[in-house]
Amino acid sequence: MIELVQHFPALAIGVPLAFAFLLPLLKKWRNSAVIAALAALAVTEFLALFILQDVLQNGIRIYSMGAVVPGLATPEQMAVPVRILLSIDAFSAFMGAVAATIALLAGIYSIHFIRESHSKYFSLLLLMLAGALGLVFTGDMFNMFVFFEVLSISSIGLIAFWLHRAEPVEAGFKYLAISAVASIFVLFAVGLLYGQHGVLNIAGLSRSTLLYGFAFTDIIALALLVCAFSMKAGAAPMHYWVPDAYGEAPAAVTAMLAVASLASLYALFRIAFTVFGATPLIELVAFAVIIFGVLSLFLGATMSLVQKDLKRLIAYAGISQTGFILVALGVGLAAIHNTPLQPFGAMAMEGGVFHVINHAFYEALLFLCAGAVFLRTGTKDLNELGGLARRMPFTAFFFLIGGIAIAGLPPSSAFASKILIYESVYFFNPLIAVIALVSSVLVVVPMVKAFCAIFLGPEIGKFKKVREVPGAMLFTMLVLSALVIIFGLFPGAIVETIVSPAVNALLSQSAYVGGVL
Amino acid sequence: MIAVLSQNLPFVVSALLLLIGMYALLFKSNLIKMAIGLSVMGSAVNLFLIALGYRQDSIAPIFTNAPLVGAVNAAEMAMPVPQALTLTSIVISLAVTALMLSLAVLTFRHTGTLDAEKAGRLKG
Amino acid sequence: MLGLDSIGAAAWNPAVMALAFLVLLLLVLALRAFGRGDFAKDKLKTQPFLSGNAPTEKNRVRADNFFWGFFEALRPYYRRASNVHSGLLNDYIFWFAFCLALLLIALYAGVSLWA
Amino acid sequence: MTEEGLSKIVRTVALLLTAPITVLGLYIIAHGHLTPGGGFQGGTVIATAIALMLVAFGSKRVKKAVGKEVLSATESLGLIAFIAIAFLGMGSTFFSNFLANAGGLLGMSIPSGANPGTINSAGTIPLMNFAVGIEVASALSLVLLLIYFSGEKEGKKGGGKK
Repeated sequence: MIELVQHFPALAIGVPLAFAFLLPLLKKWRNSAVIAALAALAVTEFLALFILQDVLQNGIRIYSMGAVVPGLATPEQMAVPVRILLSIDAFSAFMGAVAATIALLAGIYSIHFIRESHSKYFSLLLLMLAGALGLVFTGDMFNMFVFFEVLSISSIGLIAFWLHRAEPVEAGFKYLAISAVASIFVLFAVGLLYGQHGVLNIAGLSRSTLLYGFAFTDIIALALLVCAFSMKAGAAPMHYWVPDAYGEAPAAVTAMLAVASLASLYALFRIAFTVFGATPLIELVAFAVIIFGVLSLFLGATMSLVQKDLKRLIAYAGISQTGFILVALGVGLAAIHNTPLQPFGAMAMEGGVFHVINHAFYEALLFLCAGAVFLRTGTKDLNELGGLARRMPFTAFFFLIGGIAIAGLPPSSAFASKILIYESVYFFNPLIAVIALVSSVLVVVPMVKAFCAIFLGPEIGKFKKVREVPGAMLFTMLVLSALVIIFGLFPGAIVETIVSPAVNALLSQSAYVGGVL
Repeated sequence: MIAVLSQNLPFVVSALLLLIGMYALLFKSNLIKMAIGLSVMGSAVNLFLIALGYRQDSIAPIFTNAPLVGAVNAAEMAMPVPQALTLTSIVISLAVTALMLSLAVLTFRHTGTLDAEKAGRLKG
Repeated sequence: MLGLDSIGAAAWNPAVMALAFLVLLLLVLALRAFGRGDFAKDKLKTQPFLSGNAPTEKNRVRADNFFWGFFEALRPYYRRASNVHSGLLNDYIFWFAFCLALLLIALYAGVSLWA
Repeated sequence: MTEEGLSKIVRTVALLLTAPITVLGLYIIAHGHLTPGGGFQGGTVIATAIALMLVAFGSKRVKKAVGKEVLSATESLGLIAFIAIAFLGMGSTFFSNFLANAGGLLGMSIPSGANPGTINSAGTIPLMNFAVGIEVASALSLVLLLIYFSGEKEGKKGGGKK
């Protein structure tokens, strides 16, 4: 068992990848394809949770692809790592666990939600999971680019899954162009960093900036990386693709797309904190990130109010929640060289990282509820819906929990993370805290609107025969609501066990370098 | 100025190619032209990476051509890593182009136009 | 274990909140108990009331009409914000290029001023 | 493009050229570890043979000769072979080159110094090259076929992952 544990990082990426390639062969046998896909998702979830537990106990785990021993980062006579390296610290393992959990739930939900070409759908879903896990587990800039691209391309296949309508195709095209532009600039930045520092390894780059500071090319590379990853994370004012893509993708895919955005955020902060954390350059980046965050908060919350399409409404509300994460981690980034502010920065980051997991859960929950409504009624238009609480009581209840969570009301988990953000950001700059608070209140409004429009009101004739969705779909929503409520009731325990280690992993650049090299 | 430009000609060209690609993406509303713009941008990055790995008077980075350890005046090799990056990037840009063209074809079939302004339905 | 460690600005303890919720619930139930038990059961007064008429399928508040006054007051802002989201890919790319240019200039200027 | 394809001269020459193109592709794949080239490049060359056939013979006959199902299956098989070889290295690590310098098939060690190299070396790399070659050849042919047919009915598939 001890030996196998060493291989878990590679297996967590390899298993979904292998099954993604296997599924097209099972096209003829629908049930076996679904079972194989769910088995792969479950195994990956187990691996990701095990890695999280292992990393929390034993510190950074590295895996050198193709080496004689998994832990061999730098071969003999070499000063820098030459192989592709997976390096998993607490923050990576945290993100990996979130991604695997959402993917498993999305997979279970999709059994009934997707009616045709199961093998293609699950193959792409597994590929997406492999991309997300690779993106968060990798310790190599170029490998990060490759997995970023795998994630994007498989997402496009899923966004444009329903080809018989024009809108998903348009959304897919937009998402494809956006992610291609982002990845081209990422690759440019990777080239610049390689030319400047001579290594592609994140820990190697980090050591190089610790020793020699930054150069002119680093400024360009950092600006390119920050902009590209912010755009893929859906930060305003580069958020316009988000409602388009989220609105048109199948519901379970949208939950995974939210995870993909969070993985982009991971990449952004991994680079900002771990590679350039020691340079004075980082404070300027922090201000840029905070500005992106404040804009996202405000634009997302206000634009969410006027949406007529249910999924676009949730997508806009989600943008404002991404703003919370950006603001919190941006404040942490700004406080990194400012000794009196450091405790507040660390606390803001705790709130931000806690909000990452909460955001993934309630955003997924809301999108899954929206998908349930869409499955039974065939429409996402809020003006046409109404009175569904009589027919779909469970979905209504879960939607209510999701709405409470996204609005940041107690007892949901988002309340705990948001209060951490408010009170620490208040010490950094009261105005930002006020904007965050106001936009959080504003998000209540679209949720009330959506809930009333879909579930309350008189019964509508054409929805008289609507039934509750199948048990498997309800089960996934139940799990997510339970997680949201449990995390809200025991926030202290969650923050202590998984969030604080992740924050410490982000903050201590030298520990990362020491752990990997 | 001229000397700097001529010494760094590949990088200048790659920046120009990048700008051309951006121009297509910013100002052309035809979906195929956008795909062309993205391809040009991908080529710009490839050129940049190849130029990055080049050393003057260097030999190809092949294992059996490597000079013996400790050889005097051994010719330096070009850096192999950027070339590997370029190959991967070419593969990825091929996949992106193929997907983009097929989505453009699908858009045309649904809406009867390749003009993004006329085909667009998602806004607001 | 239950509460979050606080830095003095606020605190959140789910146990206290749950207790407060229970107390409030008891208060509400107590207030309700003061009422008359025989008051208009199964009559119109227990049904939801909306603008004089019971809502029907034809005559109900649609999603567009929620918070009508709010949107009416903020109409200029919403008109502008909706126009910015034109749905054109060119504009999406433009915002990326715009942010990238600003960030490059800001970083370069900041570093130059620093040195 | 008419259904019958181009003229008889073009069709004959295309048919004649297909064999050398395929052989060249295989050569590029097989020598991937010694000379510039490898699985992706060789696979692309093989797929150009399909492109040539499409242009010369028109869509119907090519569709009859190489089915979509077959190409899709071989694509998956190539990818599975690739990842299976990676998993076989799990004795030491994922992607570990367990055949190199081990003697026997593909396990010859290469002498240092200037020499043309031997094809019987590099361990799992040639095998992976072949896996990638099969995958890319079928995926790219599939993409070409689908884009070519897209005027008729459904067609879209993300090909060429790596």
